Amino acid sequence: MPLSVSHYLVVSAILLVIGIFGIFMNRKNVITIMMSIELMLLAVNLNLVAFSGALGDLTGQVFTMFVLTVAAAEAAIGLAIVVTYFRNRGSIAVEDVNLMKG
Amino acid sequence: MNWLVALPEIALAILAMAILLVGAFAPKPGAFRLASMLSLGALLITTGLVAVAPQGIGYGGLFVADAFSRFVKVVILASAALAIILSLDFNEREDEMARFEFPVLILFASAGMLIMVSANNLMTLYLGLELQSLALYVIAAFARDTLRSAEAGLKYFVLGSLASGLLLYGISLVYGFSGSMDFSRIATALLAPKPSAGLIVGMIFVLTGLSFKIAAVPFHMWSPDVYEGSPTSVTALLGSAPKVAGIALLLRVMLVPFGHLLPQWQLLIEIVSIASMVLGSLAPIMQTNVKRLLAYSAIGHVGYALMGLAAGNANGVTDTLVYLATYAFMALGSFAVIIAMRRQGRPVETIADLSGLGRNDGALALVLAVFLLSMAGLPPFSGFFAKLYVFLAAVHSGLWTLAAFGIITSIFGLYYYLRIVKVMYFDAPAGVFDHRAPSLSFVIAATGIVTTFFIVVLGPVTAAAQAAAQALLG
Amino acid sequence: MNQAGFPLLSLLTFLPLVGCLVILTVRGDEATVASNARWAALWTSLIVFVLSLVLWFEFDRGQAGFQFTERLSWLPTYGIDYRMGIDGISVLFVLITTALTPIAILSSWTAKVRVREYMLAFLFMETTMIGLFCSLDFVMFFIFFEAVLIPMFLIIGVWGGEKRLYAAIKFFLYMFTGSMVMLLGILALWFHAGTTSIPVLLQTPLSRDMQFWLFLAFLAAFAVKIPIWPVHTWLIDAHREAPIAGSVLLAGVLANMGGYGFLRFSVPMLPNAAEYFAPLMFALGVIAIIYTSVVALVQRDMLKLVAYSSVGHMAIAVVGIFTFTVQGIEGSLFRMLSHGFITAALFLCVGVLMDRTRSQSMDGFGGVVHRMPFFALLFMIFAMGTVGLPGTAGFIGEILVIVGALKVNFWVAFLTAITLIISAVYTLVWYRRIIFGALVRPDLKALVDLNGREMAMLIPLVALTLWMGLYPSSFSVFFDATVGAMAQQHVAAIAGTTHLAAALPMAGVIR
Amino acid sequence: MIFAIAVFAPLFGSLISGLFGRWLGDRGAMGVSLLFMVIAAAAGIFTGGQILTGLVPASTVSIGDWLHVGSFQANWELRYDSLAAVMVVMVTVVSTLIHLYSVGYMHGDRSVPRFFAYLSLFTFAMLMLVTANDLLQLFFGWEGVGLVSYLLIGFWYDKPSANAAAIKAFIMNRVGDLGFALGIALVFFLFGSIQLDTIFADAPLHNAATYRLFGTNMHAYDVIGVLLFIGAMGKSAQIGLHTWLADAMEGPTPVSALIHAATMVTAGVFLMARMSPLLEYAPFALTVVTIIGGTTALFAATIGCAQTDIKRVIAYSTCSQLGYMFVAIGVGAYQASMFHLICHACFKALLFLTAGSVIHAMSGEQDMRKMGGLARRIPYTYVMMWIGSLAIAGIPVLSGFYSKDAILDAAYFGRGGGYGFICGELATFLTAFYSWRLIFLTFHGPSHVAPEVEHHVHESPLVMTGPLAVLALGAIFAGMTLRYSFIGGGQGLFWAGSISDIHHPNLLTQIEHTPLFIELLPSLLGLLGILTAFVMYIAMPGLPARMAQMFGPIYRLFLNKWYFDELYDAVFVRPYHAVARVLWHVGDEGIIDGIPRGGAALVRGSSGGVVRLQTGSLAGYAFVMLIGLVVLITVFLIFR
Amino acid sequence: MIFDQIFFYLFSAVLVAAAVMVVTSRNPVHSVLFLILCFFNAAALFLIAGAEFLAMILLIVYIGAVAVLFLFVVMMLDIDFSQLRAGVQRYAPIGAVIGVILLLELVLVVGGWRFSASAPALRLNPAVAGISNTDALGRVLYTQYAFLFETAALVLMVAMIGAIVLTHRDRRRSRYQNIAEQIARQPADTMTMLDLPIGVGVKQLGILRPKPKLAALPAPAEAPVQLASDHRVPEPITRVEG
Repeated sequence: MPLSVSHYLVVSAILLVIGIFGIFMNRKNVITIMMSIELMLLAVNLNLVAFSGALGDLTGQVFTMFVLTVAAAEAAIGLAIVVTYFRNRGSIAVEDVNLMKG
Repeated sequence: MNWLVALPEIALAILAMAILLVGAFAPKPGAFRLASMLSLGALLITTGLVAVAPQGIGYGGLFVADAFSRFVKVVILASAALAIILSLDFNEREDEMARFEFPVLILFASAGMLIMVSANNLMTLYLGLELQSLALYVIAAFARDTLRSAEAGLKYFVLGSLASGLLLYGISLVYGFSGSMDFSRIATALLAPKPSAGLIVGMIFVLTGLSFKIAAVPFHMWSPDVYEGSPTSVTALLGSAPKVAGIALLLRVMLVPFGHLLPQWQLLIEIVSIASMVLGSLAPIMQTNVKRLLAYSAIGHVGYALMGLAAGNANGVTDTLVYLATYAFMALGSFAVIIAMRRQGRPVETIADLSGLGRNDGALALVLAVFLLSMAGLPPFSGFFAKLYVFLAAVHSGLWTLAAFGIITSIFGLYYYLRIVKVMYFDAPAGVFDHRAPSLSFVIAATGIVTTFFIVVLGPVTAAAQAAAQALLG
Repeated sequence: MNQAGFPLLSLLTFLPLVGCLVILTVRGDEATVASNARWAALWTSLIVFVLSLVLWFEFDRGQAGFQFTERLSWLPTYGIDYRMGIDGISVLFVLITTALTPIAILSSWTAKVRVREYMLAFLFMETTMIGLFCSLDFVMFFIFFEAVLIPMFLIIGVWGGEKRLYAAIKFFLYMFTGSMVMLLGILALWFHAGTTSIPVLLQTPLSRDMQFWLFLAFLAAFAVKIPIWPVHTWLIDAHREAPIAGSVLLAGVLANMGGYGFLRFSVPMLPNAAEYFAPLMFALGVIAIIYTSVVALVQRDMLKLVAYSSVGHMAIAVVGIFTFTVQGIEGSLFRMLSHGFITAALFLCVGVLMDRTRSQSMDGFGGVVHRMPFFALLFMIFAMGTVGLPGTAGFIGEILVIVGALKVNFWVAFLTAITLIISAVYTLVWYRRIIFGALVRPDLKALVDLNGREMAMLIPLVALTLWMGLYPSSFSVFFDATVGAMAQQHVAAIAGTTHLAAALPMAGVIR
Repeated sequence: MIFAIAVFAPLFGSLISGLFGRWLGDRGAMGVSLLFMVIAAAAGIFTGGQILTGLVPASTVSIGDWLHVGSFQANWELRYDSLAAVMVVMVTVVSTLIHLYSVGYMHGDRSVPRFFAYLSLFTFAMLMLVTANDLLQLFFGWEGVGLVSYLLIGFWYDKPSANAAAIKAFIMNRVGDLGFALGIALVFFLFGSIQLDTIFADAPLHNAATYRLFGTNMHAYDVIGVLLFIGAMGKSAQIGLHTWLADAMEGPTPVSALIHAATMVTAGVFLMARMSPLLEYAPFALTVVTIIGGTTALFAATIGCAQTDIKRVIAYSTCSQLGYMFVAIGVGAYQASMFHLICHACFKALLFLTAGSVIHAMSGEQDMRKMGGLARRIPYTYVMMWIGSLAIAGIPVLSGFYSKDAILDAAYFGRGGGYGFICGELATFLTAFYSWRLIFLTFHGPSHVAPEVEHHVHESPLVMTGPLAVLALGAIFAGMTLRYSFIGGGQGLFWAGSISDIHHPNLLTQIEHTPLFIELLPSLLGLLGILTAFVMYIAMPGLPARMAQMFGPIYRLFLNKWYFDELYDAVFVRPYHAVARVLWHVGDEGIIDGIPRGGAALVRGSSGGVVRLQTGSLAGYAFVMLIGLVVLITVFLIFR
Repeated sequence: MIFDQIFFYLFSAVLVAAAVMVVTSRNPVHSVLFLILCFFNAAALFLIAGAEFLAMILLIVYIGAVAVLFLFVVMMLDIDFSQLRAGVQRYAPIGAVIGVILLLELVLVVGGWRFSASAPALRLNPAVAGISNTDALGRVLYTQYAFLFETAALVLMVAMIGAIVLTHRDRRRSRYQNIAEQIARQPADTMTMLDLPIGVGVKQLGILRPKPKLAALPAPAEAPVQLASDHRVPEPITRVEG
């Protein structure tokens, strides 16, 4: 079986689903959730790169650049928020983040 | 290269950075106020530029400025300006809030929104969206020493990132299956007799991501918590400008690149719209916190606004735009009233705190009543016309179910709006609120006047919205 | 331009708002504000009334079309314009509104709490009420139709009785539900015709299916407004809790809005559906007539009793409308108008008693005539009006509706005519309990007869009651032409679709 | 014009004494009312004389517009023909006499002006009724007399029983009015007009018309006839709708005389006579009229035999006499009916006023068992009572003899009159019986008068006795003087077409040739009745009690008025209240309010459910988003 | 090329396994390390797909900065690992089902990818033969995508501001002197003169501290509105005369 773009797509789909799982099944801490998000973004990048290669179009790779940039910014802000939260709450356990509900 | 089309965005970004510098070097106590004032000026300038900047497609098709984006931008900028005015007094009274970064972040967020609504490419869309979102994540958590604000920021961020991830995944699929990220090229690709499933699934992912940003059911879960937890001046912003931008973006994305897929996504939008309306009419009934109640009600309003999108034609776009314009002011106004709810220096935000407001502060109660009744869709207030329009759009497109749900949920909605009116006017007074700052009174009065006398400008606004819709759909 | 030479209807509609502005500018201590607000409101409403008399004199009575029309472009692409105009059906409703508002304001003269806001509410309401009857655009109509809820809601909720909140919210929710459904219908019409101009819509043919749904949509709003059984309970609570002046307008004008809606929209625009649903309307109307009149008998609360009677009376109007005969429709117009001031007057009478005794329960009442003979006389005239005694306004409507109904079906006429009996039952029993009998309650011994203000409220209504009873032609000339044209149009429209008419259980004369 | 004066003078009298009575004072109000009544009577007699003697042709006096709705047109117009003239004369004259009588009778009452206002207003309403030129105006007068009778019966509003009676009268009348109103509607449906002239003129045209009712096609005129007759039954207290009449005796006695003898109750008869051109085409309706009339005549008479209240006896006698009149109508002898109506007006007014005089003498006592032996104390009254009773019993040469005879003869000859004839003859016997029972109990035998009343017993003043004398003259001579004009050879000229007898043209001629036995039978029965009464109450005073014991059930049946009140109470009144409560509490408060209440609870419940989903948990929120995504994709994959 | 396939499967397998470990390992530090492993493998996959520049970026920038930032924060927050709850949410089974459905749907859909017929015409930046990947990217990034490039810069700017706003604090805890303030201080700011009757205890007069007027006094310019426990406002001295 020759290596096709579908291979990448399937791997990236698996990665995406793992990432999503990591977000909603996780009971541990918020940072793990953020890592799951990184996994999702990785899946996206994999997709984009694969498509870019398959289509022979650079746009995908350019976009991957931007995605990486934004992901970095996102990580920075996310971690800053987590730090802020931790300072207030003294915990970053996922289940403790439920002051507001209803 | 027609770089002038993005003049307002460029100007806004540069001004924002300039203000950042000014703020950093200005003496501490007055920095916030100074930065805010300058930000208002920046927004004013940007609004002027929006009006005069040339229209057209620029940056190799990445960016488009047209009547549609102009209409939405004006609303966004006005909302942002009002939000900054609202924050003037509020932030100074709250701990740690009166920092000059606040207005600057709002400017950046606004810039992001402007880019969003001018996006003509999925990449522009994403970057604009992220610029907006990241700034908003930060200001949601701006009151960093309060747990509620931090939690709001955290929730907003985590779920927002998830949504961004889904959006991105969708973009990647769309790119892969169509071969381009350019809106018009995608549209061309979709002319093919049978669009591939991957493209449509990609579109659904995109839809999901954008639905999150506008808090449409079932991607709304963050919004009540974030609205409640954020400082109210932030909530006011969250409830107005980003919603407008998000829905406008959704309009453009669904109708321009995916316009040919209308039969495919109409049902989905209907589902989302109905679910939003239903939730927005049911959930607030049990709320005690006004901010939270308004958050739920905002979800409902998104549902109504989406009716216009579901219609999928120029009429629908017009009607949605009018809806957005009216809603932004109602929402800002009602949050302004909540900001005015302050006793002995502490903000209060339960419905019970409004009790007897009609007697203590007739004007405030009157204006809030106007907002609530307007949101409920009662003439002669602006909300009525907005609802009328979107219902009409739905009916025009034969979406009777949608219109019927709109009607039913309006009725439920009235119930909880009335409950607040009841509390304000008929319950025993619960104590006088602190004196309001003039800036706050200004916002309340301005939004109140717009909401009450919208009927007067209905004609011109409708005409502008129609022009915008024409521009969008060609 | 219209007969008046200036935009009279707009002036009538928005003049009360000017009064509002005047009241808003009043400054001073509470007593001054209250007094000034009262006088300003009274004068405003009187000026509006005097101005509205132009309609009485200038209205071209022989003409069936719309008159005094005004038109301004508003939302041209949506087919919505600012259009005002009246025809034979609406002109008298405008007049009764302008006539009742000063009376309502007079009747709330003794209000103590937040007088300024109270008066504002009345004037705002006058604007919406007049606007509603003058609108020739469906959207404008709807705006006024809805906007009237706000002042009424406040009037009930702020100045009402003990359970005012429940009543106010119930009122609002019922009304709103109905009108939202109607909104759907309006949208459909709009979609279909591309305009909301009522004169145009009246000429727009609609398919039978469309008519069917539209009828139901309009029914939802108008039935609640009128109100028709079984959506009448809000009215009972509203009347029970509303201040008297609120009840006066509720009964005198708001209820008429529903009937006006039927006459303006349901019947002429949807002839086939109206014909199709006529049996349903008859059934509901007849049930309402009998049901509410029966229930009225056992009420101990005077306001509730009048409220129930009001429902019964309006149901007669409903029956009349759906006979589609000249007699039936004119009868229901008479019924609505007379109900407007007779029921209003009965509320005022109850109000007079409540002012003096602070009680709205009949228990222990009796022998009022000993102390208030003149009041008893006026009250008797109104009671007889509500009973439908010939010579009073109430009779004209009743007999015409019966005549019209008999053309359609004997049993409808028969069951409608039962109102002759049962309305007499509760009215007379009530009258006896309050006015006649021995004076038992000690607090009643100090009653004094009507004062000047109360006379000024009631005597015009007495005059109207008798005038309309003895010389109804002076009223019917206004709508004769319009109703005649409407009935003819209906017949013509139905003739096109005979298969529908054949389905009707007609009891007819075969010659 | 003068005719209009006759009609409207009482109205002015009423308004003046009613509205300005406070300033006029009792005497002023009396004077004004009386003055206007005299004017009315004079005008009535004058114009009546003109029209009845044929000096002036029948015409109408137009007053103004009333109601114009399409072809449904009613004007304020006075119809000025023989039938109307007869009634106008009778009403104005009797009413004037009663006004006069009331001056004495009501002397010292608390609200005299109001009383006279009512009395005059009543007269006006009655006059409007009889002079109506269209059915709606007739209905106006019809309801007007109903209203005023309500006011007059409840005149003493402190008395609960008076109030109850007043309401009962009004409601019962309204039941009849329901029929009348429907009748008007049907007439309009059929003729396209409610003008009497049009109806009468077109009556032959629509004879074939049928009206679908109860699943069959009925003769439309019959339906109309029956409906109008239902109206007449209410007004004229025919069986079924009669119960109000006896209770109406709660009002002051002059009221009883005016309303329940001379005028209001005869409105039904008048209506039937007025509609004769139509009824002539409605044989079935006429049969119904006969049957109801005959039944009432007998039925009311039986009740009259057992009553103890002096006025109630007379009231039931009125009821019974009205039955006679309807029998006459039913067989087509409208003229005879009108004849009896006039005669009856005289002697029944006389009887009532006499009874009033007795009551006056007895300081308000009405129970005959507490009277007795009054003949010597109030001889004048006693004589008057005799005259009245002789007249009602149909003793020859008095007016009742002629009129009742005419009716019974007509029933004997008329189509379908057999039942009426039998009932009428039996009732004749009973009439005489109860009349003399009354006389004997009141004026003869030992006195049962309460001691404290005893020394007050006195003859009434002249203002009261004067009218009695006039009425007595009428009771004696009306029959013989009017017979020729009303039913005799002069009737054709007299009625001048205002009464139609197309289908019974020869009936009145036939009456002239009645067999002797039939001719004399009523008088004989009357004498027998008197004799029986004599035997029972004078000769063998113990007999009534024994008979009452022997025929217990029947006696109780009569005494309790055939249990009609109880029946109505059980069938209508109490269920009505019960249904009202059920509808109120179960219907309105339970079901109708319950549905929205339940809906609200449901909404609130679902709101709680929705809110419970909002757990506050980040992971949960993400999960919901995921579900949303999967749902959307699945929906797309399934429905695309 | 069989090598491509072998390496693809190898790296993919490690990638997926590491990803699973990222979300399942109890210790966040381990998670971060597995994340880094993920990135390495992904970079390898990028290479296989021909995106050399991006692979390098991923390695250098992403792992070097972002992943390390994660690690840094994890360590900084000083999380008590024993407190961390392992395991999964209550709705795990149904969650798993839904996740699997999503996966199946995605696989179903993406598996059907084929080269869109219209795609070649739609390409914005067709890969040019003979130019290295890095070169090609560089040619478009600063020209065609300059606008987006600047926007991305704005995003980073916001991230920077945001991070500072949220976490940076003035060293308020250290005490420092404000000489100007000290000089400008007036007796009236801190003292009230009371005229008290003789022989009455201050307790009865109710003027014992805490003085109710304290809150109403003008706060010193630099003092935060809310009184921090460690930031002491000089207590006013009450002089009692007589």
